[in-house]
Amino acid sequence: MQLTLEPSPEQIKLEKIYQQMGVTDEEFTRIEEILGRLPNYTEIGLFSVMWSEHCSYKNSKPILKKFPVTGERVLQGPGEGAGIVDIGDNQAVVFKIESHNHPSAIEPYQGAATGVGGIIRDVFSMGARPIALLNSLRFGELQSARGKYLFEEVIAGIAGYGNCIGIPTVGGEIQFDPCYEGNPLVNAMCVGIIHHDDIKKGQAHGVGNTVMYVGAKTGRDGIHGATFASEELTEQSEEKRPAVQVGDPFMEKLLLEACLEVIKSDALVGIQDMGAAGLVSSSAEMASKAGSGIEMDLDLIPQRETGMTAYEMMLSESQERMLLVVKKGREQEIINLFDRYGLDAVAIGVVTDDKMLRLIHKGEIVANVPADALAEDAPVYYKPSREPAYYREFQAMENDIPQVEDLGETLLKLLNQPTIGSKEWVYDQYDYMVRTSTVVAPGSDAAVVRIRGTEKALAMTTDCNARYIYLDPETGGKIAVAEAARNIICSGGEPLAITDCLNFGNPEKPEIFWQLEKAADGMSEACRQLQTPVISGNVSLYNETNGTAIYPTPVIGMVGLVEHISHTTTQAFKAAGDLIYLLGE
Amino acid sequence: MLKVKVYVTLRESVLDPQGTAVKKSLQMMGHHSVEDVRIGKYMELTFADDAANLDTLVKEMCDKLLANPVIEDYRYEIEEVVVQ
Amino acid sequence: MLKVKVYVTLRESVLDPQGTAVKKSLQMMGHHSVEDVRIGKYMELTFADDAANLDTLVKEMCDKLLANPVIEDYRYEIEEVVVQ
Amino acid sequence: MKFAVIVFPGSNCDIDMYHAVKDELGEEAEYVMSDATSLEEYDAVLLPGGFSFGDYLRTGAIARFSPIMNEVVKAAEIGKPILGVCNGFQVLLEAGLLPGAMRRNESLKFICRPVELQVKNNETMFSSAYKKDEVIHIPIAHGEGNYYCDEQTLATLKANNQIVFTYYSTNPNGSIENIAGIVNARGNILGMMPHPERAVDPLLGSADGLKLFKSMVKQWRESYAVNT
Ligand SMILES: Nc1ncnc2c1ncn2[C@@H]1O[C@H](COP(=O)(O)OP(=O)(O)O)[C@@H](O)[C@H]1O
Repeated sequence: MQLTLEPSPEQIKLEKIYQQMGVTDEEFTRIEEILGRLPNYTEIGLFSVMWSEHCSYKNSKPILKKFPVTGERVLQGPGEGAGIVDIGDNQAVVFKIESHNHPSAIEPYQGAATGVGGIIRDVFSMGARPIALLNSLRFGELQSARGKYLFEEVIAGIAGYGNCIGIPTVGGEIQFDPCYEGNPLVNAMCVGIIHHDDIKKGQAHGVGNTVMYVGAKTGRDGIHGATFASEELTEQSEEKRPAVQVGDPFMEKLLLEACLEVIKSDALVGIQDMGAAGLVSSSAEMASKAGSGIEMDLDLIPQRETGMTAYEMMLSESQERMLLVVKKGREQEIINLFDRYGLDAVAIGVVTDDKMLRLIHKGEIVANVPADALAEDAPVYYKPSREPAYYREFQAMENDIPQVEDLGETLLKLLNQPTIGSKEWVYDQYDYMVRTSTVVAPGSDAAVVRIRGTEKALAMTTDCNARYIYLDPETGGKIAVAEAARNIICSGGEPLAITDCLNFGNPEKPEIFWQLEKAADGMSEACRQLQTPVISGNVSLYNETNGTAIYPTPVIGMVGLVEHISHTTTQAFKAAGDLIYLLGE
Repeated sequence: MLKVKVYVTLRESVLDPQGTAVKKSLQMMGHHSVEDVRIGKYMELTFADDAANLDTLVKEMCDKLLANPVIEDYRYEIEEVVVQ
Repeated sequence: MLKVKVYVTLRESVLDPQGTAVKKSLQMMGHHSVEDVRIGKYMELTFADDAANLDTLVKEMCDKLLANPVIEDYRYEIEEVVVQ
Repeated sequence: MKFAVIVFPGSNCDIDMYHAVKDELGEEAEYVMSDATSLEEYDAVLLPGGFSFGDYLRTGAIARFSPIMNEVVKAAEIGKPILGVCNGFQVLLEAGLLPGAMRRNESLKFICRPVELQVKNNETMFSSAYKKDEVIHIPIAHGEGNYYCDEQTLATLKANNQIVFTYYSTNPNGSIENIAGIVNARGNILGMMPHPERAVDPLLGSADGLKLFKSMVKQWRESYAVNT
């Protein structure tokens, strides 16, 4: 039971309680102006998560504008749960990458597992059948006990969730460097297949339609997770531990199958997963995108714990939940459908025409704020940018070609590096074969997954060499995209598009913002040249430990189309006597 | 011989999917009087009779390895076992 | 409210790979006085006060679902919990 | 021949089983939900891999109480072939249809990789298309495949020639006597950890699993010919 009383609106302002939630003085003033009054505790909570970098991209929006996002085949660019690219025959591929860095640093197994769970929901909430998972991981150099623990548990968490839900983990990449010791990176990518007619969007249309809640019950897990993801890790981070959620892949498997069935029903108007910032972000975004409002009665929300406040329910990041908008009068059909999967579907609200997100709790209105203000009107910051001193220094250096005395010994030394050595220990733990469509398994350039019932296949990869980007962000950004494209092409595919996860340090430091800008310039240029637009992505800033940033690590996830399965090629030498050619400069 | 019994349980507010699944299953089997099930770990550690500072030792083991303080609580009992 | 505590342990004749791994880790951490570790399950079941025949009931639950008699043993305790 | 593919909540190799039978074997297959109450119209029952009921508590422990399991028992009693793969094997053990139990892999890790198996008994209705002692390639993917039974049971398994497949060259999970798959005394229930349904097409790395399904079809044809 929560015995402490929530502070009053006046107290929030006077004692600057909003600052503890990550809201600045200017932002608070702006919220006051939007509302025309002081926000209460629940309302300031809603704003604080929705205006966090993680949800609003307030610092990275100007960067994301640089990316080319359109193309002949692009059916859905950035802005929805995941991007969609046409692959012919009325089919399309849906994919997105997402970070779960901070939760994984605190509780590596659950952090990684719920990262996988979240990205899968992003894909099936679009109406797509998830067919493959990939990841991109960064750790310290496996010297410390903590470092090894993080590494082992992250792998186990990814495996635990993906294996149980039955989506093959077919690829990924891992690098080890001291800069990730305190702040590992855990990025998960999901690829799905969809028929054009099944594409669903997360929008709340139709005044009077019913808002329904589906899936796991709400508990106090992960409250303020999105804000947490938008702060640097410090020693005090240990104290923020309640922010860690526990995943239930079994529940998600049921949810996945049920949602893919409900997508076919014409009673469904819109659907969105409750990811970061749970119920606030899903409801505010669904209303805002449709230009409507939503009113919800929080007493109707399925709850796992007693005595939860409106604030807690709205900000909870309990996993395996979805928000649906359903045609008025058709609720029972939906309830019956979910019931067959052993899941509860509960009507918790209605779509309104006043563009407000209105929350009722115990018969009282506990929040009444414009949905657009939460979802769209977060401030956008143009951060100062400065070329770091190290960059000029490096540029001025002469190229140094090392003298190799003993080639054999050098080769062995290289192979001994964890970053270069075999990753079999890792992917042996992933069920990369389930669904029996994995034609090229982990261990080659890109994974290839066939599309059943056609001659086609998809090639997919994640890539980023953060050292290159640190040394020269613009060139490094180009290299990352080009490497991904080479991996796709060498596997027999034509690159289609990319998703990206921008893992950087604190953007409030001009040198870090410069890295971000330059890397995005390089990536954009490469994407234009290769005609692989950016169709989705994610931003993870504030990856620092005690003031030191990680290397800039913009991970590229690329998907390519293999027109005919017989075009698939693998990395290994095939037979003695075959000729070896070297291509390129 | 000394025996230490360690009980590791999920913190109260932490989701216990395993317990929920078992509860549902018991109810399906007709045991409707079950109201809640929580599942944790039970460990038995054996030490030689002369193990010193056992209390401090076990506490350290729990904090560092046997329990995950992020999501779990633990308690333990130290028992002397007379070997017949 | 009635609380039943169930302890499920691997039979002595059955090798416990998890216990062995934990023992090794503890020894690697310098705890050489640990001689053996066995890992089992600890479950807490809650029943309404008026649950009848609890002893028979719990025994049946253990035999059928909570433990696997091929490799596991179990024991349980029934407690009355006074809610404040 | 008509195969039933049982779908428990949390099964995830059901699709693979279905396609192996339909597309590669060319026989009929249908999904049957775990709350269904009849298997009468099927000639064989397949219990697929996955994580039924999340594999919570113990693998297969909750699934065995599904209504369909009564029907599986009935089907077994009248001699229909029952094949449990991976989680399906675990369910059969928990249900007592096969002797023994599963423990976690010795490495405590989930292992997914192609392995070599040796056919120890090619006189069952599941293995007649293999040669005795033939070494075949079939993948595994499990965290809990470390088969255990007591000595007496092991002696019986050996005496009755119930061990059908063993791991060859390396034992990936620590199972006793390298056991990978066993049949019941009557010979119509096979449980195995490796996934024959994942080895039905050279495109996926191996087609060695197909012979297992072909053995079942052959047996069915022969008995059908005799009975009509
Ligand atoms: N680095 C990026 N590149 C391209 N698109 C991005 C990037 N980061 C975020 N986006 C897009 O912005 C939108 C909002 O992202 P996000 O808040 O992560 O979505 P969700 O709430 O579904 O997780 C998504 O459509 C996402 O694809």
